[in-house]
Amino acid sequence: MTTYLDMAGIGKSFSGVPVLAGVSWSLRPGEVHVLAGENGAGKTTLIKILAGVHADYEGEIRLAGDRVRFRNPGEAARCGIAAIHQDIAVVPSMNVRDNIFLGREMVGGLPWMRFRAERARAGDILSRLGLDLDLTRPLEDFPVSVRQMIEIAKALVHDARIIIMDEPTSALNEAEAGRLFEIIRDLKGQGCAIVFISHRLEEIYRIGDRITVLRDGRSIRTAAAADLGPDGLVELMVGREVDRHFPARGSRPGRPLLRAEGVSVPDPAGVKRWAVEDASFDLREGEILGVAGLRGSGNSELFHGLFGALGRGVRGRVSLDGDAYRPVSPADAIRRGLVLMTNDRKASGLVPTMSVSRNISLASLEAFSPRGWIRARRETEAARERIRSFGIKVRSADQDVATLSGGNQQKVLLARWIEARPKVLLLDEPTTGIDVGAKTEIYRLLNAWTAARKGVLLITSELPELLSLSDRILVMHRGRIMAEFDRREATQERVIRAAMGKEEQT
Amino acid sequence: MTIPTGSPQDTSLRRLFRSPAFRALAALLLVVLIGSLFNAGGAFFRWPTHRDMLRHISVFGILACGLTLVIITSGIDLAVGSVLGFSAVLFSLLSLQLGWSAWQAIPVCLLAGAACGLMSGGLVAKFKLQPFIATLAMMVFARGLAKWISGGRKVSTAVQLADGSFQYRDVPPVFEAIGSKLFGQNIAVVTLVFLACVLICFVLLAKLRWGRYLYAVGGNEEAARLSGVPVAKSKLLAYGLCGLLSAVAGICHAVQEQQGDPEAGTTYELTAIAIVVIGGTNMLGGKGGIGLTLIGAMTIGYLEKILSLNAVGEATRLMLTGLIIVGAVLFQRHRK
Amino acid sequence: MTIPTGSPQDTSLRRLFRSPAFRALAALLLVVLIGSLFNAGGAFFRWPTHRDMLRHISVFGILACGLTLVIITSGIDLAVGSVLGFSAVLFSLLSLQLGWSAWQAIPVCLLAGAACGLMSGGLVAKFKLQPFIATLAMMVFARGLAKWISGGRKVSTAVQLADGSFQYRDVPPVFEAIGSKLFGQNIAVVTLVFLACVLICFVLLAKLRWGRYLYAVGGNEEAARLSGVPVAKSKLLAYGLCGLLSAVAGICHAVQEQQGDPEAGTTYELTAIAIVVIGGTNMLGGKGGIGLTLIGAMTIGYLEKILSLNAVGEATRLMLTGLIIVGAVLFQRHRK
Amino acid sequence: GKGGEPPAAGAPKWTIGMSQCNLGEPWRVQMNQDVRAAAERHPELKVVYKDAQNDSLKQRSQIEEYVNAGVDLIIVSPKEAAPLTAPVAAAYRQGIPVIVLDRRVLGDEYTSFIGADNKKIGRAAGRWIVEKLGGSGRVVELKGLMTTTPGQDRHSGFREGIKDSGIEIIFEADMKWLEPEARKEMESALARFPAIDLVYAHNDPGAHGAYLAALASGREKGILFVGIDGLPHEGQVYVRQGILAASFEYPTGGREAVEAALEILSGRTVAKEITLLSKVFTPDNMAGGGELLKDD
Ligand SMILES: Nc1ncnc2c1ncn2[C@@H]1O[C@H](COP(=O)(O)OP(=O)(O)OP(=O)(O)O)[C@@H](O)[C@H]1O
Ligand SMILES: Nc1ncnc2c1ncn2[C@@H]1O[C@H](COP(=O)(O)OP(=O)(O)OP(=O)(O)O)[C@@H](O)[C@H]1O
Ligand SMILES: [Mg+2]
Ligand SMILES: [Mg+2]
Repeated sequence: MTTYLDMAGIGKSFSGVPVLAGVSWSLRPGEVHVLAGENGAGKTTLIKILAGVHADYEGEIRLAGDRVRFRNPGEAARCGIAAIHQDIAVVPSMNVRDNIFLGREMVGGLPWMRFRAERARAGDILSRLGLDLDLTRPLEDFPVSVRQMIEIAKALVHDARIIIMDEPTSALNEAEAGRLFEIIRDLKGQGCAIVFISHRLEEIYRIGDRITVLRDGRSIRTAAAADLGPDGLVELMVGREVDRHFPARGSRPGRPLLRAEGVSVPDPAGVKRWAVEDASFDLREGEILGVAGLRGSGNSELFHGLFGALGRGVRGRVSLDGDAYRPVSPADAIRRGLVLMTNDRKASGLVPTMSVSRNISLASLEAFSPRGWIRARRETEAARERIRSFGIKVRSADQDVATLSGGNQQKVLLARWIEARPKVLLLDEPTTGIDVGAKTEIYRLLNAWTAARKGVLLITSELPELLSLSDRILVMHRGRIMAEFDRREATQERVIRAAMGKEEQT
Repeated sequence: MTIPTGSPQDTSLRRLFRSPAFRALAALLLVVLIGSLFNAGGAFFRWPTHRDMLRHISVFGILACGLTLVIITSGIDLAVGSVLGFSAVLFSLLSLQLGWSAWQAIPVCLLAGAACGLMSGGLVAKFKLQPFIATLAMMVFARGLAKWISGGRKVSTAVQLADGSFQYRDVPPVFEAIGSKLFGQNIAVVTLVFLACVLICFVLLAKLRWGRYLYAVGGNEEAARLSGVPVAKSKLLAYGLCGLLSAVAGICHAVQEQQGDPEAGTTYELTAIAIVVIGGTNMLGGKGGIGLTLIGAMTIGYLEKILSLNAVGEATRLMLTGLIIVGAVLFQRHRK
Repeated sequence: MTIPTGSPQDTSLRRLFRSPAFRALAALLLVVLIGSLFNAGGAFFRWPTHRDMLRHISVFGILACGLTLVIITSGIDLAVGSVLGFSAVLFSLLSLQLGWSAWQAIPVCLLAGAACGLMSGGLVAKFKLQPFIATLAMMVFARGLAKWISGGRKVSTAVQLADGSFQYRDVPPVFEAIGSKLFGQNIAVVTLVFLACVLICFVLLAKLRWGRYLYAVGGNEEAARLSGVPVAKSKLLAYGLCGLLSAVAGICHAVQEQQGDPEAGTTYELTAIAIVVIGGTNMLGGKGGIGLTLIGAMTIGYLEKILSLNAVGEATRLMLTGLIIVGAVLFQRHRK
Repeated sequence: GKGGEPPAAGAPKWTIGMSQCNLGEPWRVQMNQDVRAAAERHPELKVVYKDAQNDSLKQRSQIEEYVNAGVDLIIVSPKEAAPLTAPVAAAYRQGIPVIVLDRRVLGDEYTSFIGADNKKIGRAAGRWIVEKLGGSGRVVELKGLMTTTPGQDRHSGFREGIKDSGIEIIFEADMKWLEPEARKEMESALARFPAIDLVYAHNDPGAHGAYLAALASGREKGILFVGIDGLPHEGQVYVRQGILAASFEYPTGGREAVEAALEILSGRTVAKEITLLSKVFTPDNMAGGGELLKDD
């Protein structure tokens, strides 16, 4: 079968450090080609070369037979290559419509922009994605999931022959991901080739036709998805056998750590309404309590509210480890052993101007600076230790965190919050963009913490993860807790139904 | 599954109240209110007062228009003041002393200004210099140019001859024309020029693709680049236009002073930036608009006018200015 | 894993070359090189030249130290110049005319300066005003204060009596002390004050927890807040210290002129910011350091010195300044 | 006063609008002081002060404001000749007498000009220096802002004064009227020239800055310092303290302006051109309050 795109002998290095070497692969029209590999394997770098982001690289790219070398994303786009980037490339200060058409504005004879046409087009693309947004609201008003959807919408306005999707589902929940896959099938139907990157194996096998495996910047093998089973794939990626089953949790929940009664949280977007209303639950020692919810469920607001990130506006009674607790500020929460890992590592997680070690120590600086003086050695020691235990792929502890791969950045954040030695962890999508091997590592860590009597509140849009990790599951809808399931009675169907606000049918 | 866009309480009215334009207007109203309280025996209520305020603020307003474009790309241009000086001198030199016609002199000055802007723009866009330092250098350089071509003296209708004696040329019509007032002396021509500049920038920012690029670059440069926005070109456009508008301001300045002063425009950049920011455009870029700048210009203009009408003493005037600026900005902050 | 951590090409040496400090030094070296080429008949090679350069730049350097702190939090303080003027006048008033002892006058001035800084800091941290506009207001306000307490005249040893006649006080010892030179006339005391300020800021930024907070706030304010960093307090610290250091600069300025000039420090903020930026600290915040500012101060200092040594004419001097600044910054950019 | 100004105590007969181009310079602060002092002695006068902050356009609108407010007389100390010519003429045509202080306007549509002659003072300074140095010597000239007429005149006048004498200008620099700048430039001069006889600065702060530089390098003894302006709390102090060898007064004309104003308002005519005499202050004549420059 004829290939539409060939990349041969691709090599790339950043300031002397090789990241890709001799990568070769090809893309056929109408196929979904999966790029698989560990965090830091070079997937993003590779597709960035294809998308014209990195202009200096070795090797050659052939598009429909003739050599091309893109100097900037604009050129790639003009050759029919659209990309959904891993760290979402939207402009938060701009409104939804302008973001969708950025770089592809609809203009008339004069260079006037045709707003009405754009509005109409945006309207039906968003409805294809099952979104109903106020097109004039700036994107910063919306959660990361909405931004992710907009990033997808941007790729759809191009009439592209090749669409690159770098972890497009990492911030999406099942329903939204499902809708994306339908769209992908339509695109295939139109003979459009899709490059798909994901760390979710079930997705890979759900839509992937062929798989190319990258390891340490080299293309290890390309095979039809059918010929390469999950276990084989993971072994190729990691280079060793990996047990992908969720480690068994032997948890005996103890006394309540965090108890919430009638907690209401104001909407962060400034609109006068409760994003969470009258939520009551308790989290016990050594327990993982899952909080399911679709977008707009306000589960993240619940976390923000409890953490004090939304200030003093939170109503209701909360008690933390026995004594009364009133959310006031993150600083206070952290001091009292309650930490939040948000689902938006770029906007509210990393400090991009700082090194890896300083990002790790940020939330626990007081421990490293008795009487205000920072003990630099102790700090780097601790950072190195975390880098080792989380298997973070860095050149040195004082490398700029911005130059890490997405998954590795995610691990840095986890390390930060563990370094803070909390009693209760609020984790919002902790495993976003983390590779299979590392995920199981993190599951083990979660078990270790709960075994150490810590409590975990967990949001994850990967239902299997949620079901198998959580001891109990709360399901939220439109800011209210709809249902609570024990781990034995919880099933995907029941959770989804509740999340969509439907009553249990008996 | 979708959730309804915006919630019931989020009516268009309350959104209007929260809109930047409305806040900026609130600040302006506050200042006007102060003016009608301290109206210097009714002087504040006579039209000439407002006409002169508009005339006086126009030059700064034109600079502010250019700066708005640059600031939206999250840049800054400190050179506007000295580019103003440079083109004021150049224009006077050409039209007063070399006797060029306006239709030759004006385009040349505009080009010269645009060139200055493009130079700083190039340093920012191509060589990735920080806007502050690049335009600071241009600020010093352009001032030097102004002094160099003028020989360090004001260029006026008084032309010094070889023997040191002075010969007085008469002022060319274009000076009268732009320097004059229209509609029965009721509005200064420079004010109309200012409004024209506002209109042009408005079209660019609100209606044209390149305007959207400026916002994108300022809002998230990397994202803009990944979306195929010509980042470098957009920056060049912003700085180039800013230089060009500075030249326009320079010409307006020269025709009003009827001479080209190489020191003209010193510290104007501060006032111009203040106008942009008090209007509500954000120095971090990606947000704001030219309408805000228009309002900001009037706010600052009335502020100065009121203090000067009431002949407030130097020290007091400065302190009041500081306080009122803060007051005005706080006032717009707390509009809810 | 086949990619060796820290591969051969990435030696500590090439990392040194890429370090900001090294780049800043490169720029400085370039300027010094120019100096030794145009050495004004060997004058550039005599120590007094360098001593005087250091003396002259010290006041600006002290301002730059404070600004470095603020800029690292991704803020800006335009008020440093007029706070300098205010405290210069205040100090002269207290010690020259009211005859306070240095140990009363100095603390009072420092407090006054810090208060000014805290005020702008409060507007930025608590009321969320844009740093530019908040400190612009403070800049105007402080200048007004300076003129108010001084009555618009220089405060010198000549005290005007009721009848308009003058009475002359003699200069108190503290003026001699700070105004003088040490180590056999080889280094000015103000220079030592400057170095002391550098040292203090270095300790804060490099060794103390609060210094780290400043970087975090500048790097990603929201992330810092969610990591328990006291954002508001950190900003207050930065602006407060900046004000305090401006007061230090003001005192140094007063003792050197042996008078308090209410106009003192006008436009100094520009030079000070230029020092910070040419050193390599980024206006966007989160990156930079006080060592860079020290180097930047010397770069600017030598630049001015060389031009003045060679008695370059005003126009040429300005144009050269612009060109050399760009040259120096480009030079550090392209160090690879 | 009609219109513009807030009502004043003792209901004065006439309101005078005074527009000062810039209160940044001590000399201009002094001018306002002199006007105020003189006006206080005449209760029938009320003076309103405005400061144009060194901006001709602003000063222009101030004149317009005074006209709109209908003051009885305008005293203006213009920043620039050209830009203020039109508004001054407009006021004059409307029958509002205008006294132009210190700097001129073009043409003759104003009531009276009062000012001293910078060129003349510069020349006098030059002659004085030639005499003082016995015909020859090495001189440093620290110039004021050379884009301003005072700077240009004090320069050219000085050069005429020292013409065909043995005086040699070994170093000249623009110190923009600012003391710190003057000190910086003087440091450079000191670094370059082992022997300097005299420093001629275009204003007293400049001379003082130069003195401080010399003092710092222990060379103040061998050098004479000459400045211009001779303000009571500035130049005169420096002379009295023996810092300056001479300071040439540049009179503000504040008092003279008020006197002329009274003449005009009470219907008498005054000369179109009133040139102020200026003094030179030296340590010897300080006691006698300086001596008038002999007219040439
Ligand atoms: N700008 C940069 N400077 C230096 N190194 C970089 C830069 N960008 C990426 N790298 C390095 O290149 C390697 C590959 O990064 P890349 O983002 O391609 O990995 P990835 O396969 O996308 O990982 P993930 O699955 O976590 O996204 C990583 O080791 C990363 O540290
Ligand atoms: N589809 C939507 N349309 C309009 N506003 C929305 C939408 N989705 C979320 N929002 C707004 O975004 C804010 C946060 O909502 P949400 O609780 O879903 O954030 P989140 O939990 O971080 O999202 P996610 O669960 O995808 O991470 C709320 O103010 C909500 O009104
Ligand atoms: Mg990636
Ligand atoms: Mg959520």
